[in-house]
Amino acid sequence: MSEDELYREQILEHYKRPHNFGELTPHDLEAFEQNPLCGDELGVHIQVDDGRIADLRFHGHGCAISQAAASIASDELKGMPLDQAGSLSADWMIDLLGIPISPTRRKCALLNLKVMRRAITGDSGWPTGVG
Amino acid sequence: MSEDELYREQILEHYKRPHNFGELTPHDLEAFEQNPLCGDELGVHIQVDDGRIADLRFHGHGCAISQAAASIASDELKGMPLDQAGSLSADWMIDLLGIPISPTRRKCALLNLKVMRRAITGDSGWPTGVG
Amino acid sequence: MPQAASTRQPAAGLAEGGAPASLAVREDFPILARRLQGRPLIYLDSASTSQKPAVVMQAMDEHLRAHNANVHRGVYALAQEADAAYEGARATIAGFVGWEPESTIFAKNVTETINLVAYAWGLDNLAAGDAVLITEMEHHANVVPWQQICRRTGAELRYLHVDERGELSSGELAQELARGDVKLVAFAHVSNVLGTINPVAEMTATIRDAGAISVVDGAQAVPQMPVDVRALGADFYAWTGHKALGPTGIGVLHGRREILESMEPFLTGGDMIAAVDFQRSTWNELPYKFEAGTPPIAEAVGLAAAVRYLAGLGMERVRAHEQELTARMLKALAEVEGLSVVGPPEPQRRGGLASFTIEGLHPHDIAELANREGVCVRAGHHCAQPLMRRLGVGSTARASVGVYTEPREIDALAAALRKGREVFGL
Amino acid sequence: MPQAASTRQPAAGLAEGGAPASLAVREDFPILARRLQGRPLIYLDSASTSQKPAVVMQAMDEHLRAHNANVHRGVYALAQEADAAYEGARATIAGFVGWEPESTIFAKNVTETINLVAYAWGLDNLAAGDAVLITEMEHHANVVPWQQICRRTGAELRYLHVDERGELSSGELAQELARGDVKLVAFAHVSNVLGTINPVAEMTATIRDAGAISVVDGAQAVPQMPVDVRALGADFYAWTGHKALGPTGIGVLHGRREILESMEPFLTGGDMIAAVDFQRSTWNELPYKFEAGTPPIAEAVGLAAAVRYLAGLGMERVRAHEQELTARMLKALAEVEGLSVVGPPEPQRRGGLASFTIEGLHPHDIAELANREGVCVRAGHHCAQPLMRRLGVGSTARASVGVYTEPREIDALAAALRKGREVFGL
Ligand SMILES: Cc1ncc(COP(=O)(O)O)c(C=O)c1O
Ligand SMILES: Cc1ncc(COP(=O)(O)O)c(C=O)c1O
Repeated sequence: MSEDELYREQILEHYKRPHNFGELTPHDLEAFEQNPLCGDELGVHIQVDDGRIADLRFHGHGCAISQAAASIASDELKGMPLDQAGSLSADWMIDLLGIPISPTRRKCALLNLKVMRRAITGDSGWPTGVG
Repeated sequence: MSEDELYREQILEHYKRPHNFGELTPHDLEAFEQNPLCGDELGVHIQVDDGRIADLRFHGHGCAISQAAASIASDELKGMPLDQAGSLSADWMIDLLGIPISPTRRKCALLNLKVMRRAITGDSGWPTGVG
Repeated sequence: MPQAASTRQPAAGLAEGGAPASLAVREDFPILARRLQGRPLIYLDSASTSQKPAVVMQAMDEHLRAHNANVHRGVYALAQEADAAYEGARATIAGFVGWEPESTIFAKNVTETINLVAYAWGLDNLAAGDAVLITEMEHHANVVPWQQICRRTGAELRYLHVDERGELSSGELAQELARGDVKLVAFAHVSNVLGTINPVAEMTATIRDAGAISVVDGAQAVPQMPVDVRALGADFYAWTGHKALGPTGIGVLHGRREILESMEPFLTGGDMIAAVDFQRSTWNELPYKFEAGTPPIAEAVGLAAAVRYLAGLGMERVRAHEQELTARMLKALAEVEGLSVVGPPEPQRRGGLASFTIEGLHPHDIAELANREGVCVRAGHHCAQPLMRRLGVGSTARASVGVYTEPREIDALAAALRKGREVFGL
Repeated sequence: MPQAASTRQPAAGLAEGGAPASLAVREDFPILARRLQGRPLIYLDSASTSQKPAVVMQAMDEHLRAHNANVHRGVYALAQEADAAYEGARATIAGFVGWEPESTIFAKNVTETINLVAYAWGLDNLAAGDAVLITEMEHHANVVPWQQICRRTGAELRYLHVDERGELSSGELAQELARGDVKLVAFAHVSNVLGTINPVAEMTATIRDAGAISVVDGAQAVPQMPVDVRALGADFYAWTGHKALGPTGIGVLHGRREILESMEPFLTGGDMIAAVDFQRSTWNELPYKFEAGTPPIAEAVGLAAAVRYLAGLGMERVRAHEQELTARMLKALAEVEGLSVVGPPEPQRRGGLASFTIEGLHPHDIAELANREGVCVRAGHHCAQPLMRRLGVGSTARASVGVYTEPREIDALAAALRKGREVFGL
């Protein structure tokens, strides 16, 4: 792959200045996950209003892929019905990122989805399709 | 090796009609050993008189090599000072047998020495040189 | 990348009955071209360890020469190739016996896998008042771990008896379970001494109905007959690579996911953790939770090549071949004077082996005398001392066949035994 | 029979200081001829697993093609060849680190060997009121087994601290021992993250004087420096084949005979017993008592070829080479902007690796960016999460060298890191 495919401008932009990062007090839902392969950590705080995600914040540390994925996803998640957000697929996330992801980096790209899911449904497994 | 080297007449003779096989009641010393590789078992009863082996009997079951070795050795052991009998070397036994012994069959050939040693000295290790 | 599967479909030689008496695969096994003491190698000890087809050595060699890296942690391309090779091997091996990769665990041999269940399930689920039930025909690998865990936990170890045909009785299993204290039953799919094929599906159903866990030792079954772990209904099914045409250094455990998830890990260390803090750790998902440290990577790749080779032959054909040879062996042995075979008389009720004794010839001497004719047979207790005691023998000789065994090799065994009797003047 | 040792004595390239900057052995390692994504492979992940010289694959291949049989039980000639190969390998491997074969035990990896000591020694010798002492720089393989055994026995797990140089303090070891409750101390010979070489002989003497047992994890030491287990004075010394140019599937434990003899076995089953009765068993002599089931036979043969190869190079030369490269690496990395290396600054106080972070570049991205230039480095917690916590980082990137590493590969790493910073606009 050529250099700019994976680390293209938009990804690096989100990595350096992530959207919706930080904490939310008070919040209605929260979860925290680690990627066992690298020790990266991501947490989420969610405020719920009328069955929808009214606001959310991610926190933690990770690589460009996991941070950019969380940042990009966060823009989409605001306003989304909870049940929809809780069942988003791996493909949804990968498509949204729009970059080629190797098998090893898939877990980075999907870490935020895993955290989201755990916050909403209590399910701590990887989103299906994580391989 | 040619056939009759290992299973020569004398070996088969001792195997079929072993000397000093059976039990001795009463006896002064006794021991019992198994060859962990094949489950063969050999026991010995010894009567002691004035620091010497006055009489002894082997019992148990085993292959031609282990039985013949016990039989041949038993003739030599009678009358031997206990301390000498307890420290006989592997080479002594192999020489006495007078046949070529492969590494695997060495434990068969030396089983009777191991039992003897345990009866006399309490040592249950294989005679040195067993490899 | 793993070697491509052998697509070769060897023609089967047809024996009298139309069954494949030879699978005509000898040239796939380099060792069979060897001569020992000037005689061709006649290898009748496959139940102890199988010989390996060249595709297995090639797959391992190719892996180590071109794709070697550690697994599960590398970002770089070479590490991703190693991951793909190792996890691809797991999928192939699990699929070969109809199980899912996620609950297929690699260990170093089948012995380790049974220890895994004994320690990791047993330490937390057994206590005084409980019982573990095994059978008199078990290999030490399926005896001693249960003795030890019963000692540590205070549970009782009981045995199902072997009848004079060398078989278990389903009535006795039901009776034992009816006592209400049995928490786990462990037994062999195929006995490595008697050859007996146990009715696994029937037994696991009875065990499950009684609320107990079943552990099946498939070491002798997977190499020689079609095995569908799901259809067999076992909670744990274990086997070993080196008997199934694969390399040493790898064993396989298939486990029911819910049970594996409920268990504490066994070996701990790298790769099997989710997070390690100073005082406590959490565990990785299945199957990794049970694979501590660097796994047998090249060995998994080699075993995958072996099962692809077996699948290429077709396990139905392999079974037919072994049954045909077993029939021939039972017949040939019966004609040797003073010889008695243990285990069921019907070839279709047994795996490809025969254990026997000869009046006046100790098994060690039988093996030595056979070796003079180039015939490799095993002598001893075959790691089944409780069974030897039950059979009232110290040891037996055992001849066992593999996919590469030819009818003439059976005949050579019988001839060697006759000659051996003569040496001993019998 | 095992392959003959490589007698080739490669000429060493001479670096500025006269030290062997290259051992000129690249052509012995087939994988190094590979190109990945059009670029030559620059393998800087030897601390994770080493690449293998062709003699290792050849030895395994040759063993499986010509001498394969199960060990320890066969009367026939082929089985005796297998025995000789396996026990010959044990003697070679034990001799390589100056230990005796009888108390040199093979397992599947170093992780299993530490679990062996933790379970088999720990279950019977630890209780509430006792303490196990490890260090903050341990690999999970030398952390989690002690957590688990302390949980099961009620013993306390304590840590020796790592100072800002990445080293232990001998004062703290003495203090901890003076508390009188420490029964066992486990620590790495060489840290897989910091590179720190611990003063093993001094530490084991202190530990022995305090009446405690020492367990040394030599996984990173044996591949890269002369190791004399007797001189080091450890009660247990463990290492792993795949990092020492050998195959996967084999680990080695050297233990003090009296302690091994006093212990219950760990894994139980075939080969490790003296006699098995229905309810109890007795154990075989050392080392077999601790080797249950079919051992990693071909793997032992492969590892013996690996250590013969290393011995042929000369471990003093190997150490000089790695030190030279480490010096070069520390210098080259220091010149990359925003980069910090962890561990002792002096090359002579460390093994052949450097773990580092770069401001604004996550280690995963460092590894990904290096991979684009064909450079293989590892990123993550390196199975040392407690240490990561202590260092206050989530993860690091790590570059590590082997006997085949060339100075130009170090330079390629530095160039790749500079290029990576540019990609990220740093
Ligand atoms: C210091 C140290 N100890 C233990 C291990 C574990 O080795 P293995 O995975 O071969 O058991 C490693 C390597 O991963 C290591 O670097
Ligand atoms: C029925 C059975 N179970 C277990 C084993 C032990 O296998 P391994 O030595 O590979 O652990 C064997 C073979 O020796 C066997 O025949």
